[in-house]
Amino acid sequence: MNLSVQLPGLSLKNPIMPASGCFGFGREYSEFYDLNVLGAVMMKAATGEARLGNPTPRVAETSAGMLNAIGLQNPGAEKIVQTEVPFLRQFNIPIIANVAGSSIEEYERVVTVLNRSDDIAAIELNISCPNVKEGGIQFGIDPQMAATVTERVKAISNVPVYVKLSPNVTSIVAMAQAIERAGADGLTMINTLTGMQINLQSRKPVIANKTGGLSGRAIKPIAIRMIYEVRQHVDLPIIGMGGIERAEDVLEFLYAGADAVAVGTANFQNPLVCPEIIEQLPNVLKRYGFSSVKEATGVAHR
Amino acid sequence: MNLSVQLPGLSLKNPIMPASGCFGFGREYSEFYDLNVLGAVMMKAATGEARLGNPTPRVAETSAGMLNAIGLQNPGAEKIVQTEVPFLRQFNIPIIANVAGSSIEEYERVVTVLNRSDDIAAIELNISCPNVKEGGIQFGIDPQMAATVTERVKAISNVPVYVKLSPNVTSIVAMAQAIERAGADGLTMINTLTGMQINLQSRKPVIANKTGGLSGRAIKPIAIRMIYEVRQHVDLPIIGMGGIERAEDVLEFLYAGADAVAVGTANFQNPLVCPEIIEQLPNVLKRYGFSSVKEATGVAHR
Amino acid sequence: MKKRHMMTVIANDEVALETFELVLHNKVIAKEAKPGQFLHISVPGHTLRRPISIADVEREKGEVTILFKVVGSGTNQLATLQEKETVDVLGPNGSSYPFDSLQKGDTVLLIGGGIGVPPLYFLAKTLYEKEVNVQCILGFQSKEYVFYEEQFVQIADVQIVTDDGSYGAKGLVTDVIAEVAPFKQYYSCGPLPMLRAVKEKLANRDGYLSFEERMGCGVGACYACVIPTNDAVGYKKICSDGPVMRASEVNI
Amino acid sequence: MKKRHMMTVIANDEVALETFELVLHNKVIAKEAKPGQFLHISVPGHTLRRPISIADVEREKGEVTILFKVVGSGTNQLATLQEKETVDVLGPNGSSYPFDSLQKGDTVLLIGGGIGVPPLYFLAKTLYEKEVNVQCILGFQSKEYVFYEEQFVQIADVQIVTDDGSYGAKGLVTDVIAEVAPFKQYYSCGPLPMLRAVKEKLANRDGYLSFEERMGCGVGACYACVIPTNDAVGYKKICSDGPVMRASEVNI
Ligand SMILES: Cc1cc2nc3c(=O)[nH]c(=O)nc-3n(C[C@H](O)[C@H](O)[C@H](O)COP(=O)(O)OP(=O)(O)OC[C@H]3O[C@@H](n4cnc5c(N)ncnc54)[C@H](O)[C@@H]3O)c2cc1C
Ligand SMILES: Cc1cc2nc3c(=O)[nH]c(=O)nc-3n(C[C@H](O)[C@H](O)[C@H](O)COP(=O)(O)OP(=O)(O)OC[C@H]3O[C@@H](n4cnc5c(N)ncnc54)[C@H](O)[C@@H]3O)c2cc1C
Ligand SMILES: Cc1cc2nc3c(=O)[nH]c(=O)nc-3n(C[C@H](O)[C@H](O)[C@H](O)COP(=O)(O)O)c2cc1C
Ligand SMILES: Cc1cc2nc3c(=O)[nH]c(=O)nc-3n(C[C@H](O)[C@H](O)[C@H](O)COP(=O)(O)O)c2cc1C
Ligand code: FES
Ligand code: FES
Repeated sequence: MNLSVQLPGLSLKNPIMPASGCFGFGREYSEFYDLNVLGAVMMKAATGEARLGNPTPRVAETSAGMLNAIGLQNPGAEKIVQTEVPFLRQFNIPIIANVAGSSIEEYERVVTVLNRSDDIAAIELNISCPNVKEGGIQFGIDPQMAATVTERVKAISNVPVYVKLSPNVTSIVAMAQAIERAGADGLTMINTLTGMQINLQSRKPVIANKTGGLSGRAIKPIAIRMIYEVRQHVDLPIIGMGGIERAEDVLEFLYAGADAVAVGTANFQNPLVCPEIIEQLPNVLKRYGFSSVKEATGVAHR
Repeated sequence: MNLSVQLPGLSLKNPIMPASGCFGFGREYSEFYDLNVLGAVMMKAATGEARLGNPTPRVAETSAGMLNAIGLQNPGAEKIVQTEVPFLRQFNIPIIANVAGSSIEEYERVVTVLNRSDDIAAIELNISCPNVKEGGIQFGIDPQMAATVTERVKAISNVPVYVKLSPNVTSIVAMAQAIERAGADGLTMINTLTGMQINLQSRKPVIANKTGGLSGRAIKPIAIRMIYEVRQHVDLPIIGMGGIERAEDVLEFLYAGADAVAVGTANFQNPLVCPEIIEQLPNVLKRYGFSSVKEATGVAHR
Repeated sequence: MKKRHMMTVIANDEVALETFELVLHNKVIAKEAKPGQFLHISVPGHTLRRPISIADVEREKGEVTILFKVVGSGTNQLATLQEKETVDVLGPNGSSYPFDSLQKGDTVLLIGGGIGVPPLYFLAKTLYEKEVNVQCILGFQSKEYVFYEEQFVQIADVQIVTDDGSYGAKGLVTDVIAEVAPFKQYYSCGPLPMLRAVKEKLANRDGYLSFEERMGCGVGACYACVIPTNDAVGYKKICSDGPVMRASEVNI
Repeated sequence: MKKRHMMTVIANDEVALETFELVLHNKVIAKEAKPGQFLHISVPGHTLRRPISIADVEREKGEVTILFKVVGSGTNQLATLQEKETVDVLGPNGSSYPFDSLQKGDTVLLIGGGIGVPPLYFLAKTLYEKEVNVQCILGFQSKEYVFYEEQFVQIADVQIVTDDGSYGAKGLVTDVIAEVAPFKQYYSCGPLPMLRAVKEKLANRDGYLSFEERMGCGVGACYACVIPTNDAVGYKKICSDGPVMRASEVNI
């Protein structure tokens, strides 16, 4: 069974990788399994400077999902390149750096720092984090601004740039098309849907930031729909995510048009979810009549 | 315990009503309980002419939710006024007519027909059904078009007009504000989120229409967030919906800013869900320190 | 008033490959059920109920039997039910196979495919008690999937066909229709392609078909389960007007 | 490598109002667990695991005891666990109460509030075995919520306070701190306002606090559970750096 997938900058031995923000910089999960089994790894968001993120509580559980408002807490791009990338380099897997910021200049600053490392295979441009108030969200919901930040980052990045789409938009296709025209190498989708939970006792939102991003199984139908729609109008490769828990889910994402997938929230319930999916994927592909990942990609469009 | 709520055109003895499309015209559920216990009833969408709707399958189950693409099947406004409204009139509850269409003219035509009945307490303007392809969806995602159809319907309707918001938009507040300015009497929210499920065996979307609207518990955090946001910027009364299953859920919607609520998908699992919620609501209100529904409304904003 | 019923599991056995026979206790349903009707079964953790036909009743004992094939997460969960556990159901729902026009000594044909066979057993048993002669053609994928043959042979003439010929004749139910004795009426239940073939083959005969469709409410309120009809309205609801429809009225 | 552990339920009993004592079997965890650490427990049908402190271990028997209060749907479900059922856990997770510096004959103070009491029992027992003198102040809402008093009195000097005075002294744990014998170190676990009050009251003393926060991963990867600290980094993670922290290092 051929699980390999070739994408711009990413030679994946299988299409499974942990999603950004749900896997830190890999250290914790490397205590559960050898990260070498992964197709790639998506690091937690990097910003220009260290950020302390939002006040707590930062997470809440919902039906078949969860809300989070971490607020991009991270040690800053410099520190990540100095201490986290070297840790991940020991594994023989492509490292994808998730880049966030509050201004185009900050995005550029982060990419400039990341450029200094030879160990980053691709950039995931996070224009869609709904939990940062300073304006980061604006990039993700306006096609023109998304295009501008994509162009500026593309102009300086040493490695291919994947842009991460927010589902909190009226037209996901318009966003994807603007980003394609701006020269992106790929798309990753979807980020979380903005939601809220209110505690009946305290009478306040559970999450200190009030709103948080909804992830997990609950959002899978929305992710599938958006990937399906984008695949019909855009030629860029897509790394799909949103509620994946099992190898069968991976297949559904491939059918919809994803070339590879990322697993986020499911890591919390099962730290071994990625290696388990990788192990089961060949059987599931075979059961449904495929002899490679590539064969299953986009079949729902045929 | 005072459960009553007064809204434009609607004198509700309690804030619970079945949501449009999940309760037909009440006949089926009237075999399970006396509809008199309800706060009100929202009828299935009415269009200018009879519609046969979409091909089947029309529903799919998802994690903590479901997709539907019924496609506005209904016998047409005339028939509804002639045969369904008279049936519902026997109960002593306000009847809310859900109005859909593919053009402004069709919306007007439906309202003109409804005007002939004295038994309709309010109109719910369904500009947000994601399953009609002819353009109906356009009204729900563009503030200007939403405002136009609201104005035109307001101009001719004999009864207050509540506009039903689609969650498939970048800014729910912009939509609500445009509709408020256009003279609507209230808002109902949220309609379903567009989603898709793909059958691994057939390699095709499960729903014949390909996409369907996601409803049920999965979407509750999105509904709560949107109601909370709209409540901060708009003064219109809100009838909230999206994943309500229990009296505790009702309280969360009230906290977020809803004045009353509607129960949709939950009727399918439990035909008695509305009377059960109505029965439990006083205890739940009391447990959290309230002596009326009104007191609980909007408390998360205080 | 209709209500949600709690049914208690009496037995749950695998009677053929991936096929379970679940016997449930509830006096009201056992008393009211008619052949062709279904139960709309709640499966914990699932948004939608599962429609499953009633395969048999023991009215005195208050027992209702259903037979289901494990095809997904809902039926998978039903397969794990243990004696004494309870199941939340709506029902009996829907229309039934009409047979009031039949007399003692009349002959009928029942044509069932796979998991469409169960409601026909309830019908066969009912007709047998009316002393109507029942001929059955029952189609299955293969030998391992055959169930209830013994039960049927006690009350009917039975011909079994399998897709792969591993049991009975090889072929489709429609391949052997020509061989049956003259009959007054036919009744069928099975996958849509089979029903289409049956309807075509018996185009000039009076018969009833029972349909499957994905359901929302299961009681007629949501319009999920419509089927095109030849009348002025243009559709019927499988859950409430059906699942049993006269072959001539549907447009399939 | 770390792994998911399956633990088998040995017993599950309500030991005080809404408070359950769940005894689980797993040799690895029983062997490795240190006082202050927690189990991150999977509850079927829930997206997130529930962190619950280890309250006791019987290393030889391979038994691990946790005590939890039913406050929501997860703990409600845990309360229904029956003997022989299995529970999927990660653990033992997090930091533990340090006590290597303590000598036989030293005296310490343990201050627990409500559902913060359980980890202190494991600590008290461990220190008792080291022949350290343990004084405990344990606070509960009211009499019905008091648990493990008998267990504590066998190994420690215990003072119980309740919010309403229905058992022990009326008041807060901090109200009675002044009355205890001199101690070398203190250890506390309970709701944040209590920990704040304890830290303030014992500002000039060396002590350790154990914190609660809503968790995502429970292993240090998601940054859900941070707490501000006074060092250059500015935060620590409660699930992996904590839950036990030196009182002086946190900024609460
Ligand atoms: C009137 C009627 C009578 C039926 N009688 C029987 C019976 O006696 N024995 C039996 O084994 N099966 C019967 N079926 C089919 C049975 O309902 C499905 O096999 C079952 O719902 C599958 O559920 P699942 O969760 O295992 O499968 P999944 O594929 O996981 O189900 C997902 C969703 O699709 C629906 N679904 C999937 N397949 C079907 C189907 N064929 N028909 C309707 N809904 C479907 C499910 O109800 C659920 O909502 C009947 C269906 C209908 C409409
Ligand atoms: C390190 C640590 C040790 C703990 N030890 C114990 C213990 O020994 N005994 C005990 O009864 N409780 C303990 N708790 C609290 C316990 O985790 C919560 O009471 C429990 O998670 C509530 O789950 P629920 O589903 O019943 O409540 P819900 O309110 O329905 O839970 C909803 C979500 O909020 C989280 N949550 C709710 N309350 C808390 C809380 N106080 N702390 C952390 N997360 C919370 C839940 O984990 C879940 O993700 C501990 C918490 C932490 C962080
Ligand atoms: C706790 C948490 C933190 C996240 N942090 C980030 C982040 O830093 N950058 C980012 O692009 N996405 C972040 N995400 C979004 C995920 O990468 C992913 O797009 C989303 O959760 C949907 O996938 P899932 O349903 O598998 O979790 C985060 C998600 C969660 C749950
Ligand atoms: C089967 C089905 C049919 C629906 N039909 C309509 C409709 O005709 N008009 C409308 O405004 N909303 C319709 N809706 C949307 C519901 O009224 C409601 O807004 C939505 O389902 C969210 O609420 P819930 O999660 O409680 O179902 C339909 C929903 C379902 C599930
Ligand atoms: S399933 Fe709702 S009308 Fe048939
Ligand atoms: S819960 Fe994820 S870092 Fe602590």
